[in-house]
Amino acid sequence: MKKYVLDLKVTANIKLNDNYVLLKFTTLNDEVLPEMLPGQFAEVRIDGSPNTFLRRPISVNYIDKSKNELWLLIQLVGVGTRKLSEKREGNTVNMVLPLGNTFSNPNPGEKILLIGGGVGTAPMLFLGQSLREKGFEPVFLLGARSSKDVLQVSDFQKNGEVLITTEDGSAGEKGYVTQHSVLIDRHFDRIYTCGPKPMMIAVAAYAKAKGIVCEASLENMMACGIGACLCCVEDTQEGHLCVCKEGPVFNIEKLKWQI
Amino acid sequence: MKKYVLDLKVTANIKLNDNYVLLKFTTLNDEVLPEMLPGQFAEVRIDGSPNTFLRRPISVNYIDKSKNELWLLIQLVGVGTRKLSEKREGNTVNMVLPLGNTFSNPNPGEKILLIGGGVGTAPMLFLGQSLREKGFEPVFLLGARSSKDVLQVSDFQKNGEVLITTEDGSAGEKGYVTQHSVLIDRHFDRIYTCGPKPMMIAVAAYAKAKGIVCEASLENMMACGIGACLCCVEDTQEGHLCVCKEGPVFNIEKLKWQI
Amino acid sequence: MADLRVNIGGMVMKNPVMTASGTFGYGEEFADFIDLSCLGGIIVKGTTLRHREGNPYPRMAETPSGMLNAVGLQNKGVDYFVKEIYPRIKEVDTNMLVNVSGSCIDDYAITAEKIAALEKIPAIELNISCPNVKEGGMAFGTSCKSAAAVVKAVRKVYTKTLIVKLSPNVTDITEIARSVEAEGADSVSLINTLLGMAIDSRTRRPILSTITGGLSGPCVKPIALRMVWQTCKAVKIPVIGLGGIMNATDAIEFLLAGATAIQIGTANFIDPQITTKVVDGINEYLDRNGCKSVSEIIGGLVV
Amino acid sequence: MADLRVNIGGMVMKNPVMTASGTFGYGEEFADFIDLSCLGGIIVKGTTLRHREGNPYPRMAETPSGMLNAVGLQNKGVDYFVKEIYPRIKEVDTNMLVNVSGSCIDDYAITAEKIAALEKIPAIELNISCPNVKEGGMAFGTSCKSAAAVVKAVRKVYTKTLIVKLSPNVTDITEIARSVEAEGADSVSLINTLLGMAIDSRTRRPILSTITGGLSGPCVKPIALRMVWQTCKAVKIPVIGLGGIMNATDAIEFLLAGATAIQIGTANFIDPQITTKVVDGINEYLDRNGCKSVSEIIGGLVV
Ligand SMILES: Cc1cc2nc3c(=O)[nH]c(=O)nc-3n(C[C@H](O)[C@H](O)[C@H](O)COP(=O)(O)OP(=O)(O)OC[C@H]3O[C@@H](n4cnc5c(N)ncnc54)[C@H](O)[C@@H]3O)c2cc1C
Ligand SMILES: Cc1cc2nc3c(=O)[nH]c(=O)nc-3n(C[C@H](O)[C@H](O)[C@H](O)COP(=O)(O)OP(=O)(O)OC[C@H]3O[C@@H](n4cnc5c(N)ncnc54)[C@H](O)[C@@H]3O)c2cc1C
Ligand SMILES: Cc1cc2nc3c(=O)[nH]c(=O)nc-3n(C[C@H](O)[C@H](O)[C@H](O)COP(=O)(O)O)c2cc1C
Ligand SMILES: Cc1cc2nc3c(=O)[nH]c(=O)nc-3n(C[C@H](O)[C@H](O)[C@H](O)COP(=O)(O)O)c2cc1C
Ligand code: FES
Ligand code: FES
Repeated sequence: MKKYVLDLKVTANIKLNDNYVLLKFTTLNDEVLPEMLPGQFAEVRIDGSPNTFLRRPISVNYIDKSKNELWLLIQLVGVGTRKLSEKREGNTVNMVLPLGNTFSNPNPGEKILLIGGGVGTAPMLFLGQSLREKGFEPVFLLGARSSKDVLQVSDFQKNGEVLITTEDGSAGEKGYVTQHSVLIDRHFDRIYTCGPKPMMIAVAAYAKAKGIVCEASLENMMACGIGACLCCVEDTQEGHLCVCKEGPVFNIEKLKWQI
Repeated sequence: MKKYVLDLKVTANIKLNDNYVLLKFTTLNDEVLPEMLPGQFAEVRIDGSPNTFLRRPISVNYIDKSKNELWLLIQLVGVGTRKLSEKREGNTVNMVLPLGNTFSNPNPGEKILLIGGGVGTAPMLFLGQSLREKGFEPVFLLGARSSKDVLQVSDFQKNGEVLITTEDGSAGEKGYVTQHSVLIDRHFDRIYTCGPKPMMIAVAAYAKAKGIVCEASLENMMACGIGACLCCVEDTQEGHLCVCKEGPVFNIEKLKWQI
Repeated sequence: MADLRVNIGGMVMKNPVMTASGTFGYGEEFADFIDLSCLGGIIVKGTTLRHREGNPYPRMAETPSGMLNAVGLQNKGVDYFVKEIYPRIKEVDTNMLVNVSGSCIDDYAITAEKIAALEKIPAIELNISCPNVKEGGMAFGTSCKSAAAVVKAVRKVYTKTLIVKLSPNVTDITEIARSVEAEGADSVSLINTLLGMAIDSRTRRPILSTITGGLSGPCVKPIALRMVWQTCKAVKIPVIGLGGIMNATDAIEFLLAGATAIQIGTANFIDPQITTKVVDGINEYLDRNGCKSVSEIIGGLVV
Repeated sequence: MADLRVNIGGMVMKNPVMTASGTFGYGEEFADFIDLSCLGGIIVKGTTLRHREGNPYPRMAETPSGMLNAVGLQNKGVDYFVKEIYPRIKEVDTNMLVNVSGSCIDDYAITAEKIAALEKIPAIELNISCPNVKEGGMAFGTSCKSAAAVVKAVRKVYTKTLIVKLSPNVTDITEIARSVEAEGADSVSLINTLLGMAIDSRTRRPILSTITGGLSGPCVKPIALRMVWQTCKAVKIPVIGLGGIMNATDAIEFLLAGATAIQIGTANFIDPQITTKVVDGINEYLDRNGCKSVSEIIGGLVV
């Protein structure tokens, strides 16, 4: 897929809570946004932030084709994401996109579970929409600290059933995603996951034990985002692979996680 | 005079033309602004500008005591001044002030000419106001490229007679300040000047030839602004002196200019 | 449009803008963003005799106006390069150079010899300055004797343009430059990365798996510029300048300091189109200043 | 409130935060902004035997995340210091140190001897690493032999705490550190500035009157941190770390790397209150991490 360096214009800045902002972007001259796939990401340049020298990788959260809009869900963790979250309607942001691979296509009829934790729910929305369009009925399992951190629920609900766990029990079941009863009660053929590494490892261990196909989307530190610097590598059965190019999505069988 | 590190709040951002912005500031909690003297300056921190590591020295343009306002006149020359000029009402800017010395007190009854060129007119307004308050009748001679670069004329006029030269003749007399007829037609006892170095050297040469007391305000590159780093020195009869501490105002007799 | 051509030890380039090894992949990664044939040269990833997996993750830390890397020469080895990669890139209409590294002198020589056989590779850049590998690498570039020994061995088997990339982690880089010049190097390129370190105060651990790594980006530019200027005065062979070049103005500063060509590294990560922008920027500068050829500004610093 | 006290070769400091020579004047310049007695120590401007006018203007260039300076040790000489400045600053309730420079070994020794006589100066810092003077300065700090010779001569006449400030412009800073330790230095401080250069492409001239100058500020922090870490492993005497410290987190990184104390230089220009903020920040970090004393984190890097 062809990659672009683009200035995109903010069309909306929606504060979801103290730690999360949803930014919507469109093109400057009404050209159609480049085609993007679920799991892919953008390398976003953060201007006006002396301590943010490198671009920041941010997943495609959603593509609203009808409005020609790209959504990015931003968790405010440091200076870069904070600066980005200050962008207002009309501001432009420079991005390199679309980057990385995508999730594999499920086989017809498969029951699919999408597990997202924290900001790792971001790519799950786009993936869920895409699966829905292809005729699947994805189930979403979203994990968060507490109810206020469960984001974009109504958007998820448009694309499938939504299950929730929170660490404090303030929404859905109490505990971690891997403790949700659905994992005991129901059968899935395929799991896609994105979230904090310990969560993904637990999900992978569950999938492996049950013999379920499982793909995880990794978030290694990146410099270039395009496979040129070899900084973002993950150790795999095939050696060091670039998360930015051969990933971010990997079948867990390929990874060397201790599961 | 005690120096302060202060966050000041922008109360107005007035675009004077494509190259100049007038910023007005007040304190955050209605405390009275520190006392400042004509010729003194502030070291202004420029946030959100990766290429502006050091503070930028900016002269006190005017103190509006009735409104508790500090005015800074900014010429947009590089990234730092441009970033500063983007500050809007309500934004805060961090400054170290007041820094440097001041112009000497004239003797009673002296005829005083204030010559400013380019952004060097900035300190002349505050100086003129202060002289006026002390009962003098300062004459202002302002030099600029063309009429649109002649700034704050009505403010100057409140404090004395205003004469103008422009390089293209679009306002006042055509030519450089040192070619203005007033220098031939009238007698002055004292000249204060600030502007581009070649202009100040020409003014100094004129003053010296005529035996007129003359003080010039220099604009050497600064790192600290408080006499700690010794980066901003000017070669003088007393050796290398700091423009930020022993200056910025020097009697031309003290300087080693070739005049 | 000024004449931008320069000559590095017999290798003619359309313009003085090259890409720095390890920051531009094999060029292919940037083909979506720029027309590769507009570049003076592309220096591909550090290549070693044998396959190397490089260092464990994490390999990167962001620093004020720069970054540390500890990639450690991950590459599939020279044979893989010859068989798989060379055929893919050999038709790119620019100078394709290979950056050669080794953990002993023989490795350097054998690798160089294998690349000498590739028709469309007009030059190699000997990396005697990689701070991210345990044996060899930077060790060769920090003493005149070992630097000279590597170059001597490679010079015997490699007759095309031989560029030697110098380490800035030395007391006097001009000494090393002179010693490789004496062994027949056609050019020196500098600087490689400066050895640095980053610590996470929260975890109390080094950020890089290797503890230390190589610093690059605009933070090192003042040091690079100084070393290029010193080296240009010390040797007669052309010098290729790099280290922190982010735009055409930076590139012009290196040319003024005496560099015949320049390389762009880390800046490719910030703007994947920066290389061609720098070519355009140099051209505009020359036009604006009434220069007919880039040679008019090379070494043109007024001191 | 943790115990912040540290001991540098017999000199006890309230806390590990000192100011770097040449960036803090004689302390007086900052008295309006902070309470000087809250600092662990103040190192005043580089002092030489005789009055020096320093280098011509321009002496400063801004660089990405840093600056170059070429002040060249402007000062009125040690006798002026003893007569005029010492009486003014001797009552400040902190350790007042003098940074001593010279253009030959005798100059160092005579200057040190004169300062030894001042009761309220508990230590000197020998600057064998100034890149901005024609003779002496950095030259002494770039070879083990000359570094050792200076320290030997000064050690003979100076019995109080002797700190030696090292140059980063060397292949192996640990060698130099070991050689001055062997001559009886009580501590080493590092790093001084890195030699750099800046060019104005418009005028085609160097920006500094001296062409090259010393680089400081956050851009050099990764290099400084690496050198401090290496040196702490190489010597037994306490190491004072500096180079690019802008906030408490940076300072803590140096302590974790093994520095017993730290100095703040260029950051004073950006925020004249930074030194006391760093003291507070270190204290908060220790409290947050349940440390009773700063000694618990010195050298606490987990590798
Ligand atoms: C493929 C991918 C997709 C991502 N998608 C999203 C997303 O949709 N929404 C979102 O909010 N975040 C996403 N992230 C994480 C996001 O990139 C980091 O949170 C961001 O870079 C932190 O920058 P900062 O300046 O705010 O924080 P910093 O203060 O720089 O760092 C805070 C922490 O963020 C991480 N981080 C910093 N720099 C990078 C980098 N260059 N690459 C990777 N991680 C880094 C580190 O763990 C660091 O400790 C994604 C990361 C990757 C690799
Ligand atoms: C005492 C004094 C009073 C001043 N008063 C005013 C004023 O009232 N209004 C105003 O607009 N400007 C004033 N200046 C000039 C102003 O400081 C510079 O224009 C500004 O620093 C440029 O910053 P920049 O980032 O926009 O440009 P840059 O791109 O950094 O530099 C452009 C040019 O500005 C000058 N400059 C850059 N940095 C400094 C520095 N640290 N110190 C001095 N000069 C520098 C240099 O000549 C440089 O070539 C004053 C300078 C001094 C020393
Ligand atoms: C991620 C990364 C990988 C690098 N790999 C190599 C390499 O394989 N061989 C080499 O000679 N230099 C390598 N370098 C050094 C660069 O080629 C260059 O010398 C250095 O980064 C300074 O230039 P810059 O500041 O423009 O990046 C690498 C640099 C980076 C940042
Ligand atoms: C303007 C300036 C003047 C300096 N003068 C001296 C000096 O006289 N003696 C000395 O040993 N170091 C001097 N230094 C070096 C600093 O003390 C310090 O080693 C260096 O700046 C690195 O620390 P920093 O990055 O915190 O500034 C000077 C640095 C600057 C920026
Ligand atoms: S971030 Fe550069 S290769 Fe992945
Ligand atoms: S700017 Fe530091 S002494 Fe004047």
